[in-house]
Amino acid sequence: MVVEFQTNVQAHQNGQQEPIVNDFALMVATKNGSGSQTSNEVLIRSLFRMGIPVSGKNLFPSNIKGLPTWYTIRASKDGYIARRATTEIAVTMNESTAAEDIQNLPPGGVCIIPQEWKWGHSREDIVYYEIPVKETIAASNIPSDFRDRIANMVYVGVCAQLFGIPMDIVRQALLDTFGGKEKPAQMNFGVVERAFNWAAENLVKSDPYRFEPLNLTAGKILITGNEAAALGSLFGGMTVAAWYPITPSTSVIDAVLDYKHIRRDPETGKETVAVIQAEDELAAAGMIIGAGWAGARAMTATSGPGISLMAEFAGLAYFAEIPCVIWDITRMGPSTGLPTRTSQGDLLFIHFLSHGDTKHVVLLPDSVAECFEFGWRAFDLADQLQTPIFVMSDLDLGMNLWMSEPFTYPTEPIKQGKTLNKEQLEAFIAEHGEWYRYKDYDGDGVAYRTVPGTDHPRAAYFTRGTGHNEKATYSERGDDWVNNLGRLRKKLETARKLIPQPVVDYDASKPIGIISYGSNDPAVKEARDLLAAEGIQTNYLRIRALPLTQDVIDFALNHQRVYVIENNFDGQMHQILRMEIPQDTRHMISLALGDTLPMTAQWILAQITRLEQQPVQEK
Amino acid sequence: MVVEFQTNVQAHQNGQQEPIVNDFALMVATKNGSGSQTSNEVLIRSLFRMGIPVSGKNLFPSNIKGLPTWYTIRASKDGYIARRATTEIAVTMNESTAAEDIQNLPPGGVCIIPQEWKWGHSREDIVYYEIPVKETIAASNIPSDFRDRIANMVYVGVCAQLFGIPMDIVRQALLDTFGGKEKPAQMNFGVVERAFNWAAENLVKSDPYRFEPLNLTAGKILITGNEAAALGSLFGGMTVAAWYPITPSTSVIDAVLDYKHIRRDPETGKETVAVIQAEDELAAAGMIIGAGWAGARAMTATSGPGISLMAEFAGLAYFAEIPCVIWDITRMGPSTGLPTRTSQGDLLFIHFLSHGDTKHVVLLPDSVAECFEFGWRAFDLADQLQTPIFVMSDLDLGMNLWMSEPFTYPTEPIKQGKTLNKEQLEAFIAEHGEWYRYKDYDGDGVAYRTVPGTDHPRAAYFTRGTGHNEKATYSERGDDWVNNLGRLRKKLETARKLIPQPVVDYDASKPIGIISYGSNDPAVKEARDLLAAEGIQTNYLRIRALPLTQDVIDFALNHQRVYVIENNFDGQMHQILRMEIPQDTRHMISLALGDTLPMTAQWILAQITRLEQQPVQEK
Amino acid sequence: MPNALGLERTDYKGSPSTLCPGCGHDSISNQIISMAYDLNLPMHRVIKLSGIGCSSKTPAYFLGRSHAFNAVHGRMPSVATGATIANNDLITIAVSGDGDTGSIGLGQYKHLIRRNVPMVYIIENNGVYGLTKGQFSATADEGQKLKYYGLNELPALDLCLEAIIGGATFVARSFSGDAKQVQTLLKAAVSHRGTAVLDIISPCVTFNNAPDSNKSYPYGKEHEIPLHEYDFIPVGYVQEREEITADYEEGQTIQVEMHDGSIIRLKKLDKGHDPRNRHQAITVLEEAQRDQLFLTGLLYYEE
Amino acid sequence: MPNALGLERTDYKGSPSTLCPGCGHDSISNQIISMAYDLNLPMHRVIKLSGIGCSSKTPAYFLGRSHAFNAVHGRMPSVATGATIANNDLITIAVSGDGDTGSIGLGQYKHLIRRNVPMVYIIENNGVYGLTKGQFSATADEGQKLKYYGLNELPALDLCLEAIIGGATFVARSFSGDAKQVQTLLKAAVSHRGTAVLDIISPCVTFNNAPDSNKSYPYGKEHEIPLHEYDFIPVGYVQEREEITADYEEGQTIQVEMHDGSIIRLKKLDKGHDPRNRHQAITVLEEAQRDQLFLTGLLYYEE
Ligand SMILES: Cc1ncc(C[n+]2csc(CCOP(=O)(O)OP(=O)(O)O)c2C)c(N)n1
Ligand SMILES: Cc1ncc(C[n+]2csc(CCOP(=O)(O)OP(=O)(O)O)c2C)c(N)n1
Ligand code: SF4
Ligand code: SF4
Ligand SMILES: [Mg+2]
Ligand SMILES: [Mg+2]
Repeated sequence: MVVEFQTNVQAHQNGQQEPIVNDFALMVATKNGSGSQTSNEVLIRSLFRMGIPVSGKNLFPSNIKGLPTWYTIRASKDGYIARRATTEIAVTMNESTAAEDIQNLPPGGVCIIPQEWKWGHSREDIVYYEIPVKETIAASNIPSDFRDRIANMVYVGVCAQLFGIPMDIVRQALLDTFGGKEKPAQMNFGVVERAFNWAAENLVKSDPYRFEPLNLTAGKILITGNEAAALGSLFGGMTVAAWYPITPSTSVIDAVLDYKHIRRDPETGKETVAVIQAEDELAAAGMIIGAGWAGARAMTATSGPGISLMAEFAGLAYFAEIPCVIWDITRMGPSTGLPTRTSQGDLLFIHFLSHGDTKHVVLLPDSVAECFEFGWRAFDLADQLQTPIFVMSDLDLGMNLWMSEPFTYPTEPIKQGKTLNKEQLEAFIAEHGEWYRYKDYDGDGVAYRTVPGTDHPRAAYFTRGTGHNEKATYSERGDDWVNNLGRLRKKLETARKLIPQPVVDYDASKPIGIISYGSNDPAVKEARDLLAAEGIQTNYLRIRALPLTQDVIDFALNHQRVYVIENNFDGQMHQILRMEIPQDTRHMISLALGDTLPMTAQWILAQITRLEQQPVQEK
Repeated sequence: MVVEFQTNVQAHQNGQQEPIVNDFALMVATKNGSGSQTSNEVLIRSLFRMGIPVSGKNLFPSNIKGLPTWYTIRASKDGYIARRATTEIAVTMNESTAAEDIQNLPPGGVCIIPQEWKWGHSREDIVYYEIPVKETIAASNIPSDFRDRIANMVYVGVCAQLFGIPMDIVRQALLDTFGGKEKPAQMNFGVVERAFNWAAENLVKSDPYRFEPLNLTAGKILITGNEAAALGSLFGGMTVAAWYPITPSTSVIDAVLDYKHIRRDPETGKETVAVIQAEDELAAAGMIIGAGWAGARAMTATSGPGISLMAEFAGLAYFAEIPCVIWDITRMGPSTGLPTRTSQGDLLFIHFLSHGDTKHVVLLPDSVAECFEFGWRAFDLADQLQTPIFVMSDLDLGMNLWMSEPFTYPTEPIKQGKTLNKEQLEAFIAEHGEWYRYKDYDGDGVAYRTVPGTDHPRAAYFTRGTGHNEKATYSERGDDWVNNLGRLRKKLETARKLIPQPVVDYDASKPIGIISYGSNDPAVKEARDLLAAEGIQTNYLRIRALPLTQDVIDFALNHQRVYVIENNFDGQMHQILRMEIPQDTRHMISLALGDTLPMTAQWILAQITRLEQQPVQEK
Repeated sequence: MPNALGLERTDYKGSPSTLCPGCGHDSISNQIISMAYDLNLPMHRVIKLSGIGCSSKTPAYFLGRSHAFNAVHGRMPSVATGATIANNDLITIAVSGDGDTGSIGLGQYKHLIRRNVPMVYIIENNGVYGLTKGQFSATADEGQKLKYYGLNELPALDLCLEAIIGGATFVARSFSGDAKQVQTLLKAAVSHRGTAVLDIISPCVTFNNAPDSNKSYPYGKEHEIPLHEYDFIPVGYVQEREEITADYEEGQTIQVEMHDGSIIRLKKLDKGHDPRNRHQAITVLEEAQRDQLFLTGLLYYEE
Repeated sequence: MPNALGLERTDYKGSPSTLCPGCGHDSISNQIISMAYDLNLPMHRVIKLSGIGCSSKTPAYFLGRSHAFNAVHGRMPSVATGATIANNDLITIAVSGDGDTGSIGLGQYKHLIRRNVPMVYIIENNGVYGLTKGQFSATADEGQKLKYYGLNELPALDLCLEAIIGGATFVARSFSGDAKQVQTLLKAAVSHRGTAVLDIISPCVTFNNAPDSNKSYPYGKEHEIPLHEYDFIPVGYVQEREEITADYEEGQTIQVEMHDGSIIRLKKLDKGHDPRNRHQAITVLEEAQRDQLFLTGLLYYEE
């Protein structure tokens, strides 16, 4: 952090106001239920329209109205979109947290606060702007019902004036936000403009922060990971989604409901996607397993507690070899934990989910683009491997707005895997003189399946979670059991080849490696630049799926020192790496944050510089 | 195996019949539902009464009547009680498996088979005795209703004659088996005696196998692990048991029902132990958590599928810090798997049970004696650590009869842990000026709790699975979260000190170490003798609980080669060891059986000799 | 004689049963076979789903050419829901037990019914957990005694009443030994468009053994007495039994003796009962509950 | 004025509520406070248990000196069962929601009732999942529409009817805004020896918002029209609301307008109803279901 704020601090200290342009963060503190999300979205969309790389983080409570909420908007001319621990500007609209919010401002920071609070200027080293929220609303003649819900537009106008967002841009952003609806956009804009003008007349700009147009967002989109996941699933041919509401996964299914019309049957115009709200997560899991068994592409989305409830069914799908897709939008656990805080804490549990010898494939998207890609790819993998595929996203990736290149739609045709229709079954039997459901004909551990409805006298087989032989008949014979588990292990080896391979940036000359995964990516990338600036050169491998592949292990071994960066408390990926690497791994250090917030470059920077200075020992 | 049967084989080959005394195994093949378990128990109890170390393994199907069942009885003058892969004597009472049963006999083996089948003598190298089962029953005049259920007594009589079990001993054993009831014992004995005499007159003993009285069982008891667990729990002061039936754990609760009278209130004579049959395992877990929270010592017993269903509640108990005890009598999984076959396959899953950052204490009893000891100790640990304690036994240990020294009853008073009653709370507040439920006053990560009903205005606190601070109030603050999880980690360190420490047999001169746990112990011990005979000296460490302690890690590092022996498919303890050992562990080799049957010394012997011959590489 | 699809009745069989001789469940499997044969069901369009239990094993014993899914204990309704919704061309036959449906599965059972997903849902109801050797299930009669588990002090759940209250559109009860009635109801159920609940009393010949049951039959008791003092049952011993059958008329009430001498009373609904009247269905079931008898027949349906 | 234990009513309070202003749940918490104060309940002997949901948060808002356990979603009944059985000296107050009890928790709810474990079991029933922002629960009215989740095509579960059929020994229904009635019923429930079910209709002022609900109130609709075209709701915006109250006589039927203009109809049972008559209780509940109104009062109990 020191590193990063020197400039501002100096700027402030020697009184000279050399401007800070498109490289600072603004935080809005409100109470939830006040609808501030809309105002914040307008601000984000405005900057996005100005061509400034931007990212937003919504820190909201597990509650419906009245508890503290913080929304951080970061503008970065360098295109950094990770969370930043410190924000230079605080719009404090929540009296109960104002004191602490102001305390957290760095020297040279800015505080925008309602006049009516008559808040004392407790700090010398920051700039205060007091704004007339109530007045402005009262003045703008809008129906009383709407005054309350529109109040937050005041700070939008003030910020626009202070930091330089053109009014026409805000107008556009308002229309974006209200889906083109003129009337509400108009009503809100009225308030924004009034505040904008008030600020022009009454405020003396005395801070260095400025937004200026760039063209770095052209052609890009702003979307949440959960929407991307839903779209990806629909493009992947999903026809059944079963779910039970749980934060932060609910918006995945909300998006499926919003977009499922794109899958209407062109001829009949009939819906082809069934969305079932189950009575709980056990039922949701059972439903997608039933659907997957019957030949549909079926998905559920949940979070930690739901994953725990799906444990028994996960084992059934694994052992009976039924394709289906389970999204875990992780939140902070154990137990109910913090439903509105982010974490990567389910990794280890998912990988080994269910009793007995089980090991699952887990995909780890790092961005909204990968949420989309893994959305459809997961179904291909599920069919190719005839097993449940888990996709672990998280609250930060899933619920926040992210800037992204437009999604590249699947070009390859859907991969059905080894599913035999009537004719194929006929041909198969002709060739092999037999067809046994669980026999490994190809030596890859994946057998051939049929689905119900296949009009062939020999198509049927008996699916069960109990011990079975190649012919899918019940067997208590030890040799049958061992043979079957041996094949499942082989299948896992096949999985290592099919799953998304790690993304590696490697240069033999660099002695330090960073391993990470998922939504940590932006923070890691930014941290690498900061480290480089400090003279610490690093390689980087991003794991995109479990089970681990050889490349990961080689990378871990080919460095003097490796930092495994993740956002849980126990360093779960670090533990999995240890499991899979028999060699000495004392040089592989776990950097596990797990402080309920998204990963930051500053934290990584601080950790690694510290550890690189002192002689390394086991953490 | 080679090793072991040479003697018999030679004996047979050079035709000379040097007797084999008290060192062979007998297998009875029947259909389940025929009641043969009683006859087999009579045989075992007879040998036990003769003073011969004996062990029995019941291999039964997941079915009620008509499917193959095998019961093996091993007599060992050297006191080996592990399962033996091969049995010299086969009593084949199940026509559908007879062919295979006979095939599996070693050269020099014995086959006892019903006359009426007119079974051909397919093998030259074994001895056949054909016995008149139907006739014998018909001849002995007993009511028709009883003929069928008594038929199996015929082979008891024949075996007694052939291998030398005195009739008065059988009589006693019958009384033991029928709990002293004269009439049924009498009726059965009639048949046994008749068969005994028939064999004397009609069979020519032409095999070398003999039982002869010893005095190696004096003062010992015969009991199953599940009964021992129930007794231990009752001695541990359990007052609430909630359960849902599932093989092979059902007999734990059956035994609680049988023995709970020993806990009747001496004054009132009232029952003090409540046993609730829940509607499923989720409910069973919820009930013991509620009971533990309210101050009772509460336990449930289940198996794999039940553990999966308890995942969410396990996380709640862990995070809300509620003492309770969960027995997992493991069976073969994944999924429903093989409910009547043994395995140690739940280890990894239990250790990390539930989403988020969780890690549980798991006790690993190796014998009926430890089932009893851990039965009560688990409650002390649960109270001392305020966390759920898992005890992982298995089908083999739980459901088979084991010979054991009489149990040593807990001498220390019950350890309540840091539970404050009214007076103690008063004193505590007097001393500290406060009492916060989740504050770490002692630096061991364990806080002080109160239970409902404590008549003190400040005794109450709010228990939740959501994020909380030291005062047990809801908190979404990152620092509160990190602080709390940090304490839970510290608690785990405290656990390492309190849990049962490993049993080690170490001699610095030996380059090879064996690590194992649970019911593998008898096989490992026998294997070490066999290995020693082969000139392979080994050290042995038996893990008795998770999390792992430093001793285990040191042991693993202090050998040229370490074999981790366990009865699951994936080598789960080996994986856990890897996780906890950062150093090079390529010398630590996983020997994971997982073939649905109990561990044998022969398998260990074969694996280790093979690996010690060839240059070792990663398995 | 081949049916319209040119299939013999034997073509509709499955693999040989491994249940106890005389188990009521096997009789039900036989009726499913006959129903499918009579109705010319195309087996490739039929799916068979079940939970875990002796009853749930039975899909292996009928319609060998249909896909089957033996899922997990008590949660089959969700699996059946998913499969049926995935391909609405399928004919779904779900088989469960009273433990599977009434104890662990009660929640899923009720929600399945609420969704009214089209399928035949058969409960093979014996009041005990057969496969785990005879614990009480949620449908065990209050006051019943079992050799090992003693007295049941909890009221029995009536799964038909539960279904009707929960919004079921087809609810019937029968007795496994009443081939004719089971047949008829199965055929009606298959043609119903919605969840068709069939609660079939199906005695467990092995574990429903209550020699001193408070409902036991005088004669039964007496003729046991002489041998009583000898009486012993070897561990795990299961006696060979004859299937219990019952053939009786509409409106008639009969007493059926169980193998342990205890009895149950069955009353067959007659023309007087209008199955489209929800209120009447509820009322007669309540009365039957009070009179400790089982009403058999089509209790309720809604087009 | 201190009660017999020398405690003021304020001593029976908990921490301040964090629910939406006007939420029916808060009214219920207030009645629990008054009840405990009036009956001189010793707080150290009271335990409060709940699942997960807005409703399940409320134990934090009353009886601050009693031990409380906010367990997991839908499985609180088992936790309450264990705690109550562990120490039968305790007075158990269980609070749940319609999703917590009727959706995920239906199985445990029914089995709790079957065991008749002594406790007051309160369902704060708003027909939606409040805490997860307004999905339909299993008690949502058939045909109801919600802004986001559209039309509910499934029949509503009647948790009182479910309780009675399941063997409950005390079943009552009320409305959160009817302080007097909630009071009376709470007091009766606490003194009942067995599971006392209180299903309290408790409107969600935030998510039970169906401007075009098919049950909506003419007047309500009209006076909305003028602003309709402007109408917008910022993401996550929650309007300040007044608590909805209802004071009416036995036998009377009233219409209560919800904040979104839709209405519900309440009918208060009168002397004519004999709560010891199980059959009558079932019948009146069925009729009420047909007439789309909620019967309030003590529906059924059994000494
Ligand atoms: C999760 C889980 N818990 C427990 C079991 C053990 N189990 C198998 S079948 C069964 C009860 C079966 O009873 P029911 O459904 O009535 O079938 P029945 O055998 O009586 O026909 C139980 C408890 C299991 N298989 N899975
Ligand atoms: C296992 C699990 N699944 C889902 C959730 C998410 N969740 C929290 S509360 C809730 C519904 C609450 O609805 P209700 O019980 O009616 O309470 P209300 O908020 O309406 O008062 C859900 C689905 C959870 N906490 N746990
Ligand atoms: S145990 Fe009972 S239910 Fe199971 S097969 Fe035997 S008779 Fe049937
Ligand atoms: S969302 Fe609804 S139920 Fe939750 S607190 Fe607000 S009004 Fe009450
Ligand atoms: Mg049953
Ligand atoms: Mg609700």
